[in-house]
Formats: sequence, structure tokens, C-alpha cells
Amino acid sequence: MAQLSYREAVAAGIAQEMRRDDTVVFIGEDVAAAGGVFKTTEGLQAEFGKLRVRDTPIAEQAIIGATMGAAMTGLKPIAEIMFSDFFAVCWDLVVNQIAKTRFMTDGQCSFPLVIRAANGGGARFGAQHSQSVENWAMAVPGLKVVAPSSPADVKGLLAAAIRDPDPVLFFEQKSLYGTKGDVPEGEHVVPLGKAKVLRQGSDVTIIALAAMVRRAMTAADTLQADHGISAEVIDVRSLVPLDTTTIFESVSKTARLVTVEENPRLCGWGAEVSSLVAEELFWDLEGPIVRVTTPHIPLPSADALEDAVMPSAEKVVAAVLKLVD
Amino acid sequence: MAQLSYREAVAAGIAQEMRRDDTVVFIGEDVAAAGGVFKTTEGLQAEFGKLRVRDTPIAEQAIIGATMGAAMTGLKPIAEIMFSDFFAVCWDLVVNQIAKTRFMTDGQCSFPLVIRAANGGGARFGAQHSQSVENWAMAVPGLKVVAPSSPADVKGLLAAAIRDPDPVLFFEQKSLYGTKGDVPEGEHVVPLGKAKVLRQGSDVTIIALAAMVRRAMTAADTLQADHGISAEVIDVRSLVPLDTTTIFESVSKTARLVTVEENPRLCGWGAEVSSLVAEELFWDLEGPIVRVTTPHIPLPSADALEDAVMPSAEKVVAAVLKLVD
Amino acid sequence: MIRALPLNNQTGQLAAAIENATTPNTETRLQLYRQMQACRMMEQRAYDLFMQNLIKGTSHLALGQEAVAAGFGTAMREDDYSFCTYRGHNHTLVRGASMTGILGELMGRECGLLRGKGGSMHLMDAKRGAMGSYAIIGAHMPIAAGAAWSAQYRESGQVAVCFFGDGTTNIGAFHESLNFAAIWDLPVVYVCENNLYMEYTPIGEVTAVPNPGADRASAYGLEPVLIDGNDADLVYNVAVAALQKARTGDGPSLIEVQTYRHGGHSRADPGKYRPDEEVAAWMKRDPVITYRQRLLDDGIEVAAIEAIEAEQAARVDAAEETARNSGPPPLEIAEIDVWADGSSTWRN
Amino acid sequence: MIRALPLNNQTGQLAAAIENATTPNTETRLQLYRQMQACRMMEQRAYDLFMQNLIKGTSHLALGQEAVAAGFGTAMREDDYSFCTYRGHNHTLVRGASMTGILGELMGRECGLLRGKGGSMHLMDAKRGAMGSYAIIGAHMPIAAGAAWSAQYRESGQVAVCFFGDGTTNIGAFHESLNFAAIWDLPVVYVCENNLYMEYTPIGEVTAVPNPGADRASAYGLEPVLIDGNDADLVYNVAVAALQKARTGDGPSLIEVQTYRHGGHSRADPGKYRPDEEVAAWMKRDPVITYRQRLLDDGIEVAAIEAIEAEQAARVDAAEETARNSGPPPLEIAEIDVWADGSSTWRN
Ligand SMILES: Cc1ncc(C[n+]2csc(CCOP(=O)(O)OP(=O)(O)O)c2C)c(N)n1
Ligand SMILES: Cc1ncc(C[n+]2csc(CCOP(=O)(O)OP(=O)(O)O)c2C)c(N)n1
Ligand SMILES: [Mg+2]
Ligand SMILES: [Mg+2]
Repeated sequence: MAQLSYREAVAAGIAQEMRRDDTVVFIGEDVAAAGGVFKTTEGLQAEFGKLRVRDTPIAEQAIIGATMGAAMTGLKPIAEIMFSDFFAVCWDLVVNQIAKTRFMTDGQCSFPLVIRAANGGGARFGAQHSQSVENWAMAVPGLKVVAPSSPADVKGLLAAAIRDPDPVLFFEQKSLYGTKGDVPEGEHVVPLGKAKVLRQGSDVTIIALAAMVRRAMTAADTLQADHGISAEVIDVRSLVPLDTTTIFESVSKTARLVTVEENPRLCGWGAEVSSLVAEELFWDLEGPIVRVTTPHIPLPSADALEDAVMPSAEKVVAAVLKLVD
Repeated sequence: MAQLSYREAVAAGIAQEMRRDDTVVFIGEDVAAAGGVFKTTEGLQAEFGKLRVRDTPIAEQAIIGATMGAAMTGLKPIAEIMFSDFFAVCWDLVVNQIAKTRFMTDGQCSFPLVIRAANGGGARFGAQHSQSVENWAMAVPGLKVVAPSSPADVKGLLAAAIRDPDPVLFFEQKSLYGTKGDVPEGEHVVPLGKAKVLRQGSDVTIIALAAMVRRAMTAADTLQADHGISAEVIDVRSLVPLDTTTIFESVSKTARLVTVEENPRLCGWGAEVSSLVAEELFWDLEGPIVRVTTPHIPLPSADALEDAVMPSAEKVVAAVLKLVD
Repeated sequence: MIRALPLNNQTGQLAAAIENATTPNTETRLQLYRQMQACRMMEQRAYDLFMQNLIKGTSHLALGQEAVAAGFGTAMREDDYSFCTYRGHNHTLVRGASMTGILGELMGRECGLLRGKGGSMHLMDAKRGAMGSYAIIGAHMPIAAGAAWSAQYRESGQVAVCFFGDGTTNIGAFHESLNFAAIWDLPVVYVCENNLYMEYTPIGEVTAVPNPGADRASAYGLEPVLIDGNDADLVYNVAVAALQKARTGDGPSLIEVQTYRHGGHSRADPGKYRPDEEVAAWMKRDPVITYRQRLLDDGIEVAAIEAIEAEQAARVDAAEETARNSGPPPLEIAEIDVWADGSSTWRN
Repeated sequence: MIRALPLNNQTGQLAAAIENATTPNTETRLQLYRQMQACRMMEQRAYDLFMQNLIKGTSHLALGQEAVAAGFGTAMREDDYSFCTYRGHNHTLVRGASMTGILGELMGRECGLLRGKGGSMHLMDAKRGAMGSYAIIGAHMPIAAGAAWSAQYRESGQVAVCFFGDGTTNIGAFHESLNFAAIWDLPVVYVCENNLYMEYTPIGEVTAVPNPGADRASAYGLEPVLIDGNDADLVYNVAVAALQKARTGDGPSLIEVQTYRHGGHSRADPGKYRPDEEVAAWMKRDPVITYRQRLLDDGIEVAAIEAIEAEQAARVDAAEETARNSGPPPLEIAEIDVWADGSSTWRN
């Protein structure tokens, strides 16, 4: 085991895969010579050279289009979109081209590509640099959607995403970049589509993603310590494929579900999971399904305001208490 | 009352508002001289002149950006995006700029603008010209989202959208363009945010939008005639604002909810409504909440395939029967 | 024989190649004629099939623009990549795709190239390098750059050719792609088929420069090239030169070819917004008819020409026949092949 | 005095205006100096406030680029519109926005221009025509075109000025906006501040032409203009000419100004990728210091200059003081003003 930061785990995951497969290439804005604006890709150009790790112009449509064209002709490209908010400037390539072309052409081509992006709030960057947009991607058939919460998962899930023959959108939570954790040293691959039960519990299931996972864990600690409530906490890790087996098993046991998501309220992944449970596990439920989300607003910039609106451990505790009381 | 087609009601709604307010202007690709590729805007340039009704280049970012800039400086622009799938090429302007700027600037500017788009499947146009993307818009704070199902609503809701001081995305269902209905002759305005109970019922609530409304109504007829099940049918009409009052009243009464949406399965508006009900009306429910959607796939083009995957009256009937049995 | 349209400052590698090019040999010219006739007859048949309501949805014919697809298709290496638009039946056919597959796809039949899953706007035959038809304006331009980047990286010597219309030059993806291709010296040839209209709007009304492709070339450090796209020999020679340039590492080209579609923009459009004289003038420049005459004038046997015509007529008849007899696609295929494992499963 | 950088084929209305321009009068020049000093001192203070961790989040300073904001700000009519980027503190200040409001916004205080809701990248003072700072590259370019379209439609005589960087010229929105503005003859002036870097990457490595703005002008039928952006007199004169051109119906301009940022791209960046000699050479061309010397050389009293310096120093001190004493914004404001009715309600 090595102690790596979430940030370092990005480069570690990419490097692991670039070493074993020279069709893996990596492009993006300021990712190569400068090592990325979040310093997530430092050292890659030095190790793999200027042909495999390349800086691009500010041209997200070109970046993602080129990534698609390369993937359908023999490469396994990785692209960086600096902030996930910028998916909006190249969304056509992602959702109309990459996601659909395999299906439309009766399976003639595959798209083994990964698009990484720094996602989420907490850095006081304001509404255009702080969004959590995993749900935008989840809504589009043809995209796999992954969002790790720990350095080990960053490395392992990123490796799996690069090996995956389908397009994967890989959301890195920018507020986690500085966090550290144990990461297996040798080859490390974590399969996509497996949620992780981080804490066993019997009274309520709390499911969360990325930065919300720690808050859910803190909430579970408080619930246990202060209220004697035993919460099971699940890190969803991958929205597509979605591990309904693990989630359903837990909800069947606890009979109560709280989802914790960072995105604004409407049409988030929590709504999807809630509607799945309301349809398929209704008779197992002993109470409403509660979603903790950011309100349906753009994120404000000032620290006081941003902290006030995002889901917090306290809000999760409050939601559970309302539910279990 | 006049008999108008859904298509004609578009021009009627725009013309009504352009006559009363000369800050209303309208731009888009082939909308002016040619009257639109769906012939929805015929006659507008002839009546209102070349300065108020203008053809643009193929440049959706320019179209939507210009619409935003005009709205914040005194005009009430309407823009057409020919197919709603093309929102993906100008999504940044819609979701990051138009939707957020009022909030970010502490309310310094308003954005009284409307973006119309032909939405949805059934025309055998294939996966890049057939999407239902109302849910993409619903997921973004700062956008109002409307999708009419009848000619009268097209005219009345479009008029309300044009008068509204906020940005409205107006989704016209392309498979409905040829359908006809009574439309009030004089000034006609239907307020945003009011769902419409189209049919009273007591056993189950079926909520639907746009082209799915007729299918829901047909299903309700069959349920009554063949199974003695009394279904209440609600046309949601507007996703933001969402008329939870009307929906909740109905569900409290029937205790059962089926949503019918055209979009692919994950993170649709049906998931949001389902999760709202599962959270706020849980104790009133007497059975699971069932969502009828297109599967989570891109839409195929061939008529046989397209018909097979979209929600149909039969599928709605089957869903209700499973639920009520 | 080689007639470049006059353009200011038109100098450079491609201009020189056009200048020095000679008439293609007879075998090549017969192949150009064969390709043009195949396209022409297939699309005329497609038109008839609409009229019989056997083709649902929309469809965009390139009747009148055949010299472009034929010229490039004939000049390309088998393993080169081509990317085209919704108006891409011909570009797909000239790469060797099955005519039955194309007509079958338009008709939504099981024998369709995509078994009915894509439709007329999305034809692809990847194993022949026909890398797809894209229905959202401009999207395929960066994708083509990506295929070229892949070829460059793999040192395969392949070139990507990307066809698009005049109207497409005003969208952002055009700009991003050209700059990207230029800075990385990518082996990609961008072919702007200027047919004078973006749908129903004359291109001049929505474009800041007279020549939507050629007048933008210098913004990417590229040579401006503007040629008569109804002259198959000329298109072929330019294609050879641009492919060669790309293959030898000299980077991308942007070639504007002037042409005209005989019919409307799409199935729904009778094309009435075009002045009668304009249509008449261009009908006189029909690339198939004028090329036939040129071949005869140059002493090619009428028998050779008629043999091609007969062969292609038979080919279209056979394709139609097979497509008509093919059933609708099996419904199960609507829910497969979202993913590489063949499934559409999003949960476990 | 007026020094346009040499550029091939640089002819036309603006080139002529530059050629014929005379030195601005003393009042104007003192205003230019005042604006530059205001920007300089405010941003230096902002830098100090970062260092004290009183500014959270990111921030992008334009230290070294002040002549551009000052030149245009001084030339603009009060009711003209300006649109800028995340590097927009100065462009906002020169329109008359409160310095306290700007520093307060950077610090996330209630007295901020946006009461802390937007942050440093989104400054706006709409009532002074400062129509916002946009943090996604290129997005504001079509928005500015829209404001210009509105002015044209309302026949208000207003002009929109849109500032952006060299790196922005490679994104699609740049292209769409320029073409759109050109075909509708919109009264908009696009100002490309070429500071040689897109974040950390030298602009030449990612751009197909040497002059990212000027070399693209002809693609939109516009005159290529490239000037020294560190010369406030020159910037002012060009601004006057371009605003006049737009105001009188002669359509848009694209003006590239060469300049340099003294620091890194953003708060996080020490700017180490830049050669020392390059930085040193540009520091010698500091627009504030060189302009001060020029004013003295031209016989302007040192007292007048020092008065401005003292006045602006006092202004910055006062602004900082007020901002420091302002509390955090009330939490309720996080959930208002999504809609024009002041609410954020999405259901009834
Ligand atoms: C982004 C986008 N906007 C609009 C359309 C609708 N549309 C389809 S074809 C077309 C005109 C294209 O003109 P041109 O590039 O000249 O190609 P041509 O059809 O003449 O071959 C338009 C506007 C589209 N498919 N994609
Ligand atoms: C669409 C988009 N892509 C990337 C970024 C990240 N980004 C912010 S500033 C910047 C560089 C901009 O360079 P330039 O246009 O030269 O402006 P400068 O910062 O030099 O003023 C980049 C890439 C962004 N904000 N938006
Ligand atoms: Mg055209
Ligand atoms: Mg720059």
C-alpha cells in the first residue's frame, strides 16, 4: 500500500494503463507540459512523451470529437475536460455522437474512451465552475458514468474505465483532490458497476457519491453515537452501470432509504434510485424515501453561501431523524 | 373557437404576442423566408418584416447567445432550435449562461426569452433527431420548461412563455404538428405551471406530457372499458414550474401513480415526480409507483423498431394492470 | 481540361498540383463514370421509393453532386477513412458499401447496412473505411480529425476525408476542427461541397465571405482551394494531390468544391426558393451527363460507357429487389448493442 | 506616438483612422492614466488580500494589461455595453463600478457587487453597462453580439465591446460570433487581448496562425487590426475609431492588441513556464510606468500625475477598508433571484 492523494491517484491510474498498452493516449488543455491545472497529470508527458500526452487548444468540441475518432480507429484515448461544467460546450459530441453511434450503426464500431473532468463544488469557484453534472450523463443512454470517492478508487476505477470497451465519463471531485488514502501498489483495477458498502447498518440505508460519501459517513457516526440509529452507508461509485443489487439488498434489510447527492434537486441520480426503489421495493419500505440534495439553484460563490446550500452531514442526520422518528 | 393544427398554433401564438409588443423578435435557421422546416412559422416574416423575423446561419451558439444578449438589453427574443437534439451544440449558452446569470449577479438582469424546439420521436428520423430532452432542461436550475399536448395549449402556453420574464424552453412535439384542435380565437394565454386534469378517475393517476398524453388517454379508455378501472389522467404541461398541487391532490385520491414519459429511462421527469411522491405522499400510496418510459437506448430509426420501443397505450394499460391487480 | 475556378492568392502545393495535373487515364475515368452512375441511379431509385412511400422518415439526396463523391472515392486508398453527413448515400456507396444495404437502410429493412437502427442519415460501413454519416452539422469534422490523429499516431499512412456543406462552415465545430488539424499536421482532407444553399437559405445571406470554405483557409494557415465540383476529372486530380499531401506528412487541406443539388434539401422540400434560371443553368452542368459527353469527345468507346450504364442499372434493380424482399428488422435488435458486450443493460 | 504593429495587408477604415489619429488631449490622457492606476492599484491590493487568505476561490489578475481596459473604458459612451471574462476586474472597474463592490465580491462579502453570489469571475454592473464577466471561454462573444443586435433593433446608437483572450480564438463560439456579427452588421467591437498564453500553454503551440485574432479577421470579411496593447493612447484612438464605425452602422470590428500579464494565469499559478527574458522584456513595457513617463516627457505636470496617484491610492484603501468591514452575505440570499419574481421556487 502507498499513501496517495486523490490527485496523485489520477496520474497513477493513467500511468499504469499507459505502461501496459501503447494505444492509450491522453490529451487536454494544459495537461501535458504543465501537468494539468489541478496537477493531476504531472509527470505523464515526461514518462510517455509528447506524442502520447498532448496539450490542445481551447476547443472542447475538437478534443472530444478527436477522442471519438481516435477511439473508433484503434486507439484508447483519454481526454480531459478541465471542469465538468464545460461538458456543455461539447455536449453534442458526447451525447449525440459518442453515446449513440455504436447503437445506430448496429454495433459496427466501439468507443473505448475515457473523458475525465473535475466535478463539483466546495472550492468557491462560482456557478460555472462548481457543478455536479453526473446526472446529465446518466440521463443519456450509451455513456458509462463513474465518480470515485477515494484515492484507491480513483486509480482502480480509472484503470477499469480505460480498459472498458465503452465510453466512460469519469467525474473527479475537485474538493477531494487533496485528500489522501491507501492505494494498492501493483496493478490495481476496480471493476465498474459495483457499489461499496462502507458501513453496515440495520435501520436506514444512506447512499452517496463522491464528496458526499464522507458526509454520509460522518452522519452515520453521529446517528449511531447520538441517536443509537444504525445506518448502512453505500458508496454508489458508478451510476452506469448501477449496482441495484447491492442497493436493493441493503434497502430490503433496512426498509428505509436516504440518498445524498450534490447536484441540484431536479432529476438527479437520487431521483432515479428513489423511483427504482419506489417501483421495485415498495412493499419492503417502511417509510418515505428521502433525498438530500443541493436546492434547485446555481451554486453561489461566497464561502458562507456555498457551505450553506450544499448537503452536509448535519442535513443528512436531520433527514434520517425525520424518517426514523 | 377556430380549428388549428398544432403547427399553426405556433405561428398564431407568436403572432399574437408580436402584435402587442414590438420588443418581441424571432430568429432561427430557415424560420423566416421559408417559414421553418416544419412550417410552424409561415407568414411571420410577411407580417412582421425582416427586422423582427430573421434567418440565421447554422450557428446555434450564436443564435442562443444573441438571444440572451438581446434579452438582457431590452428585447423579448424568441429563438428556434430546429430539433431539440441540437440543444447539445449550444448547451453552454442555455445552462451555464442563460440559466445562471440572473442568480449569479444578484438579480441584476432578467432574461425574458423563449427557445422553441421540435422535440421527440415517431417521425423515423433516427437517434439524432428524435430525442425527448425536456428532462435535460428540467435538471438545470434557472430554466422554465414547457411541453404542450394540444393546439390550444401551444398557442396559450407559448404566449405565456413569451410574456414570462424568465427563460422558457418550449418543447413542441414534432409528431403532434399535424394534429388539430379547437383554439380560442381572441387573445389566448394559458398560465405556466398549471397541470390539467383531462379525465377524472379514482383508481389510479396517470400523468403524461406532450405526445404521451393521448396515449395515456387511450389507455384510460381501455382500462375503463375492458377492466373497469377508473384512471385519472393529468397532462403535466409544464415541468418547471411543476404543478405538484394538482398531481398530489390526484395521487392522494387514487393512491396509485403511473408516469408516462417519452425520454429514455434514467433521470427523466417521471423519476423526479416519482421521488417527490415517494418522499411526500408515501403514506397515501397503496402500491408502487410505476414509470413507463422508452428503454434506456437511443431511438432506432426503422418504423417497426421505433414503434416497438416507445411507450404505447398498451404498455400503459399493462403497467396499470400490474399495479392495480 | 483541368479548370480551377479563379481565386485570389490561390497558390501553394495544391494549386501547383492542379496546374500540373494531367487527364486521368481511361481506366480511372471509366471508374469515375461508373461511380457517378451508381450514385445517380441509386438516388433516383431512392426518390422513386419515397414516392411509393417505401422510404419513411427523411432523406437527403445528392443528385447533381456525384462528381465529388466519385472523384474522392476513386482517389482514396481502400483503408482510408471517410466521414460524411446525412447527405451521405453517395459517399458511402463509393467506398464499396452494398447498394442493397443502403437502399435497405433507407427502407428500414433487415438487410439495411445498419439493420434499420440508423436510417438514411447515419449510413456506415466501417470495414470499408466509410466511418459514418453524421446528422448534426459539423460534428463529424473533429471526429475525422481524430481518425487522422489515430492514423498519424499509428503511422499507418491512412488519410481521413471529411465531406460537409457550405452551411456547415458557419458553425463552431468547423473552426475548432480546422485549427486542430492544422496545428497537429493531421492527415485529413476537408471537402466543403458548396451547393449554394444551407437548406432553404442562400449561403451568401448567412456567410460573411463569398466563398465559405476557401475564404476561411488562411485563418488556419491553409491554402485556399476552390474548384468546379461538377468536373470529375478535376475533383479526382485535386483529391489525389490532397491525399498525397496528407499521406506524406504535409498536413490537412480544406478544399471547396462548387456544385449544386438538383432537388430540394430533403424529402420534404421541393426546392422552390431557387430561381428557375439558376436551376436550369446548373442542370446544364449536370456532372454525369457532361462527363459522359466529355468521355465520348475524348474518344472513349460508347460501348464501354453503355456497358457501365447497363451494369449499374442492373445493380440498382437487384438492390431494390433484395431490399423489397427483406423483412422489417427483428424487434429484439432495438435493445442490443448500446454497449460493446452487445447489451443495453445499465444495471446489474 | 501612434504605433500600429506591422501587419500584412493592414488597410481599411481602422488602419486609416490609426494613421490619422492624433495624440489625445491632456484631459483624456489624465483619465487614461487615472483608469490605469485605478486598475493597477486595485489588483495589486487584490493580490495582497489573497496572500492574507481573505480572498477565497480563484482570481485572475490583469496586471500588465491595464491599457486595454483603460483605453476602451475611456472611449466608450456611458450607455455602451461591455462584456468581459473572468479576467474582468479592470473592464468592470473602468465602466464606473464601485471598487468596494469589486473587492467585496472577491472577498465574498455582503458589500460585493453581486453580494457574493457570483465571485471574482462574474462581476457585473448592469446599470453602468458592464454586462457581466463570463467564465466559460467564448460564451460571452455571441451574448455581446446579441446586445449589439438589440441596440441596432432599438436604434439606440449603443455599441457592445467584448474583451477576450488569445486562447479564446480557437473555440467555436468565437467563429460563430464573428460571422454572425459580420452578416448582420452589428455594432460590436471584439477586442482580443493577446497576452501570449492560454493559461500555461504558449498561444503559438495551439494556434494555426501567428496572430490569433488579426489573422482570422479576413475569414469574416473584416479588416485585420493588430496593435500594441500596452500603449494607452493607441488603444484609445483605435477604440474611438471602432466605436465610431460601429455607431454609424459600419458594423463590427475585430481588434487584436498585444499585451502581457505580469503574473500567472490565476491565483494558483506562479507563471514559471515563461522565460525570464520574456517576462523582463515585458516588464520594461509596463503600460502604467511607460505611460507615466510619456506624460512627463510630453510636458504634463508631475503634480497632476501625483494627484491622480494619491487619489487612487486613497480610493483603494477606502475600498479595502469598507470591504473588510462588510460581513458575509445573509444566508437567505442563496435561495433567491433564480427567477425574476425574486424566488427560486420550481413547484407550486
Ligand atoms: C447543429 C445543426 N443545426 C441545424 C441542423 C439542421 N440542418 C440539417 S441540414 C442543414 C443545412 C446544411 O447545409 P449545408 O452544410 O450547406 O449542407 P447541404 O445540406 O447543402 O449538403 C441544416 C441547417 C442540423 N442538422 N444540425
Ligand atoms: C470552454 C472553456 N474551456 C476551458 C476553460 C478553462 N480556462 C480558463 S481561462 C483559460 C485560458 C484562456 O486563455 P485566453 O483566452 O488567452 O485568456 P487569458 O486567460 O490569457 O486572459 C482556460 C483554458 C474555460 N474556462 N472554458
Ligand atoms: Mg449546402
Ligand atoms: Mg491569453
